[in-house]
Amino acid sequence: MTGTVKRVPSIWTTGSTDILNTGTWRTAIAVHEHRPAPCYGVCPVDGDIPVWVQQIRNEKFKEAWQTLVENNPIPAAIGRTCHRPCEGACNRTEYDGAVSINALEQYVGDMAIREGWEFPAPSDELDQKVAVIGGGPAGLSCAYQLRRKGVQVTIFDANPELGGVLRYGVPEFRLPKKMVAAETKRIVDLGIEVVTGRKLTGEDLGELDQGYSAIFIAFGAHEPKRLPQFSKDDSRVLDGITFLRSVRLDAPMELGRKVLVVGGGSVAMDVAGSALRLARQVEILALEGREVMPAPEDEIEDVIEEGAILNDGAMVKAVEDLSGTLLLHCIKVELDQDVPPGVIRPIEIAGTEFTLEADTVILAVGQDPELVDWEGRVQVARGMVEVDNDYRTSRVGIFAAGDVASSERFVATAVGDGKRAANSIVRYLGQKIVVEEGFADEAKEVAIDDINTFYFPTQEPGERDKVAVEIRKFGFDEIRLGLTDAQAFDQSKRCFSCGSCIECDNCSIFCPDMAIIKDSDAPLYYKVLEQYCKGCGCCLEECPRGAMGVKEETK
Amino acid sequence: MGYEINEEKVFSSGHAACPGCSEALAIRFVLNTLGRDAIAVVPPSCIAIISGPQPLSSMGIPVYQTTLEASAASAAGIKRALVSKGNDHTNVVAIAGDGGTYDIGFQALSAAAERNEDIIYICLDNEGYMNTGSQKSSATPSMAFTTSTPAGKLSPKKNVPEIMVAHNIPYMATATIGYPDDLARKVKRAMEIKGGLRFINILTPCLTGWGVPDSAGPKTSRLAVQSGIYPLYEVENGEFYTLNYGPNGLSVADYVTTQKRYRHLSLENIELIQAEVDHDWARLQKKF
Amino acid sequence: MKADSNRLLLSGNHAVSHAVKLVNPNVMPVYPITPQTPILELITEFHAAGEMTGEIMTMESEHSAMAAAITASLTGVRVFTATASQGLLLMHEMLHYAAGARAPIVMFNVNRTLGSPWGFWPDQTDSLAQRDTGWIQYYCENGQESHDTTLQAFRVAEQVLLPAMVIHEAFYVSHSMEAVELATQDQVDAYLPDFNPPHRLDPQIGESWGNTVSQVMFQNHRRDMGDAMERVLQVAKKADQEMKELVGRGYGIHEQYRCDGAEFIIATMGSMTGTVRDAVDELRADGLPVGLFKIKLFRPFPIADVREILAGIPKVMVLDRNFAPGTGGILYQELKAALYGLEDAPEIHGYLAGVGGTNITPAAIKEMVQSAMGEKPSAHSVWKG
Amino acid sequence: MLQFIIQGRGGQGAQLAGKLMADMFFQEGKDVLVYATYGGARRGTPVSSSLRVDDKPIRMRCDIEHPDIIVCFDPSLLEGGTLLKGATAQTIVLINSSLPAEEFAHLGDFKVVTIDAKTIAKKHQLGRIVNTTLVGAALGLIDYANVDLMEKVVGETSPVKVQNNVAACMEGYQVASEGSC
Repeated sequence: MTGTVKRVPSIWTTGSTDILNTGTWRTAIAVHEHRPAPCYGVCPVDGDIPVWVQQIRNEKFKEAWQTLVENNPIPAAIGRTCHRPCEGACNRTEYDGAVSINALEQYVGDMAIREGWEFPAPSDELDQKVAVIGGGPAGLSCAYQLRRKGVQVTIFDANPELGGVLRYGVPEFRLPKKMVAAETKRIVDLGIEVVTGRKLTGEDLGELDQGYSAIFIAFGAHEPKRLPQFSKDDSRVLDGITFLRSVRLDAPMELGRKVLVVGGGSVAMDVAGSALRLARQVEILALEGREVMPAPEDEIEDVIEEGAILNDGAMVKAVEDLSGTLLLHCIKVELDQDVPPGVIRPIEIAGTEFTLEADTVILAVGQDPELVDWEGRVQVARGMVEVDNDYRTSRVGIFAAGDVASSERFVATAVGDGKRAANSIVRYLGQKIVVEEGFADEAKEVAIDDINTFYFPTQEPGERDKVAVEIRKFGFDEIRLGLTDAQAFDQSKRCFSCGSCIECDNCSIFCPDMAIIKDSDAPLYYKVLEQYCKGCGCCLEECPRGAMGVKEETK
Repeated sequence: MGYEINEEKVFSSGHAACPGCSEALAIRFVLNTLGRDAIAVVPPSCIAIISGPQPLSSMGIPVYQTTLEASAASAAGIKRALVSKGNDHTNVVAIAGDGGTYDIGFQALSAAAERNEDIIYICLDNEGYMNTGSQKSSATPSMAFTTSTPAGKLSPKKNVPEIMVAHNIPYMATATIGYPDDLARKVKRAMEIKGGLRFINILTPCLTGWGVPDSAGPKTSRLAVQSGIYPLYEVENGEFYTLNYGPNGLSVADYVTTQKRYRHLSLENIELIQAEVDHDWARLQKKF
Repeated sequence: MKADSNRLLLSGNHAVSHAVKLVNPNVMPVYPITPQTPILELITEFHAAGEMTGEIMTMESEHSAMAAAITASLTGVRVFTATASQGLLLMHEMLHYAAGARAPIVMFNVNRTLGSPWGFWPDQTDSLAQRDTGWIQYYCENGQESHDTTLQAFRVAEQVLLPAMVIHEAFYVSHSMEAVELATQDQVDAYLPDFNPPHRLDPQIGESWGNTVSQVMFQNHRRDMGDAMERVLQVAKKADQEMKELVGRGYGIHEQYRCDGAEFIIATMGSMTGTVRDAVDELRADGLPVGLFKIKLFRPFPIADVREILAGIPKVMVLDRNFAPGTGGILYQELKAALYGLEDAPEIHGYLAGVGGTNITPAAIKEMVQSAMGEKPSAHSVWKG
Repeated sequence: MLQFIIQGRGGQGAQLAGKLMADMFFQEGKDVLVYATYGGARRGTPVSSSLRVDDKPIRMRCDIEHPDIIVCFDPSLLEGGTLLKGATAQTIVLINSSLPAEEFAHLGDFKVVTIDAKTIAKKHQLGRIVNTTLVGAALGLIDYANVDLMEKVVGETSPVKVQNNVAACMEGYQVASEGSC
């Protein structure tokens, strides 16, 4: 019993465990990640949808618009006309119904028009000039992307006004002209030279070569496909896009009492919808069954609501002229599943023959580009200008995209192609382009299993309200009302924000080691304290939206 | 989006809990809600280890480590001493495991409740003696495997929350880590209600003892709630019941199949547990 | 029942209650057990009458009483509790804890037989079985000594930060009424300064107690406890001396009664001491050189003093009112161990006298002395009485 | 030293009698030590009080082997019990009984005195509470001198019927000191 006598017992605590390095226990560390959402993966314009939807949720509408127009300068138009692959891919689809992304896009696009938001002028002015042939979705998109990087752009268009299919194809009840006008004007206002009413052909190339460093061909596809069963010269047989154009120009073509629309795509539905407003009776004959018709389901639904009769999974075998009306001999078909992609091969089902009678038949079975003048100047294949992955044609300095170069005939696809072609052109022009940050190649798309659905109670999906069918049938006013503010907010809240941190703090709250702290300087809002992180993965598991990953550590 | 939790940084990093430990999470929410004007008592348990190796403490407030059976009495002793010194503001909290609460510490707890000692008693319920390597406690549920019930426990879990309610204490609540805002709110509520024993039973899945991944603590605790096994509710003065989160359609099977401690169960076993859970829930529901 | 204001006819237990009232501890966890109960009853009466202001905690067990006592003490306040027999045994775990926590609790224990079987009688085995718990132990002879020693215990415990147990026996002391001179409030206030330990459970300080320690830390802590226990010998002597100066009564940590020229010393502790005094007087009257060595402070055991006092004494007879099966009388064993290796160590007779409360009269003690004088001691305890 | 053993049955007030007498001697300035059996005592079972009185400090902590006076509240206690175990020829045995002392001669060689305390207590409306009467009688037997103090202490100690108790005590004292027992 010797040693120093301690008046005070030795074992009261003297400090905190926070000096200890418990992070040494781990084998892997959680990291915050911005991961691609499935909607992004399928978006024709590569839009990082969760980002702008979150901006809506945060009521930062202008920021949402700015995010949108990074990739798509015409959200009011695309917000009405997109074929919406995003909603098909949405992780919420299987859970309780997809987020109405398209309606949200429209909401922001309409707001931008209403508020008069403008694009900022390019920060640099470059010397190079680019000629854009065609002022439709692809041309507008490309021109916009080039111009905002400072390139000098001239758009040539055969029509009196810009907009292409948006202006002359899509009917008013889907896309009011004033929206197209507003959005095209905003693009032009960036300082783009516009030459309308001039249809450029291959012969003009020499002239263009003189004045422009590069040429972008995007004049679309306007040559209607025909069906051999129908006579070319029969005035009772119309083509869809010509019909739609006439309606758009307020000089609709004459229709009989009974109209039969042939086709199963968006154009066919637009034709049917327009015809319904002009004729007594409209029937549709589509080769595909309803489930696989190329037209979006809601567009089909619209026309059926309005009184069109759909004959799906059937084709015309022969046409009989009943002096006045046409009698179509039809048969039910199945589509051969055993064909290469892009090929459609119907198989007739014996004994299912039937007939349809029509005063007017409108064929809406697709269009081809008019390339007669271009063949020999640029390589043409399968009826389209041939381009490589960078939208380069066979001739140096000439690029092409949109319907003229693609079989994917969606307006949104054209906008995306236009954007990507612009990037390619800028590279060609030797400019260092600032391409928006994409995702690393190894970034794994967020799947539903990565979503912690606990944090997302099921909700009714919700969509744009529609004008009552009794009313809308009698005019060309827009069928779908845009989302109200409340609807838009509710809808934005439904977004899982797959792969995008929204600073919910869950990672920090659920860390038993308090190893995740909020840090406004960190690129993804949080800092993981390596001294303490034991690598348990609670943050990852409790991240509602798959915005975290694991980094293996070797020691 | 996000939880509304007002945390004061009281619980420190660098503690010795297993990666992902549910108890550490619970302690975080408890201490960080209580704030610095508090004194804690902990009995031998994982909590005692988590609170730190001498001479360091993770808990930020004075902690006294008592014996396994004495938490409530020890906490009461502190509170009374503070009162004798004229201190009526410092919160005294006992933080014990289920072994130290449901089993060996129950006598002291029941007596402290009877005396209505002005303390907060937190039971971190991981349904067994997990610090000693997973043995059965009276909080272990029916048929669960522990190293002392290798064939599965033959009796149901003791219903200590309801026993505490029967003491007519001012506040009893069940909580769990998967609902941290609810948990923090209940601690806050317990603080507001002064002048008697306030008891909060916090389900804290033991990752090792239950056989779930390190990241699954919060999720497992939510499954317990959603399957009706562990409803979250609170009772004031022994009679006013409020349901916070009850079953939402998940079944016992959804819960047990994620845990290794139940992997020996047959379908019939699961049905028996389901019947027990349904019965208990029906009985509890009448009280709301 | 007053002769004068401070001299009362009191039971030994009530003499203790009066001492506690004068100390007015902050916290008093209590639990009844015969024959301790009158201590707590009178304290609660004082409290109900407003004469004491601390917190009374009516616990559900002695174990919880001690649990509460420890934590209360660690907040830096005075704590008192009392128990007996089985109650003390139920506390056993917490006794170690209290000492380990360096909590200067003062507890009164009334010695009573341990079950099984059931009995109510004086027997020191209960407290002696706690001799290794790290508590200071005082054994008292009568109510007056219990009253005064209770006061001393607070002073000593707080100076060394170890808990102190003051002990008297059932029945002969606990329930015997006799004259007790109470200390005055002024005396007690002067004797017990404010207790303000620098380390305590206090959010303002933030220190914790009781975390897991390494082997070396544990050893150091035990060594510190040992050092503190060692200091008790001097601190207790001083506290006793100071009390003597202040109130005129002192006991020492041990006492030699008529040991001058003694060739035969009777060693004992507790209530037996009084009876031995009469026997010694009678033996001396008979011309026999017999003295009494009373052990009052049993923990720490005053080994050095024992060796000094008993060196050269031919015979020592130890009377143990306690029994440890397998070794016998506990004081006997302790004394033998203390004297081991002493060159002129006495022969030691160990008698188990009064175990279970059997009656040991002066006459019986005289007989034992006479028989011990004529025979060689056995190596074991011998049953008497 | 004067040693008393007072025995009654639980509820008869034998323990209080011991304390009462102790207090009286204490207030006189004597040294006293009194204790009672305890623990298992229930109403009806024998309980006793042991009292030592001396002019010098009492140190002994053991049972009274040879009492000077035994106060027996009830003759039934004499049968088969240990009450008379330590009685000697000098021991006065005071028995509460309406029978004459000779009836108890067979118990042994000591001084038996009887008093009909039951009748006295009844007379003073004390029912079966005989302890104050017996205290008076015991003190009368030893010619206790301080009668005023006896009155005072009995008066102070009696929980109820103070005057009745004082009167009964005085009567007991009277009867005993006059040798009429």
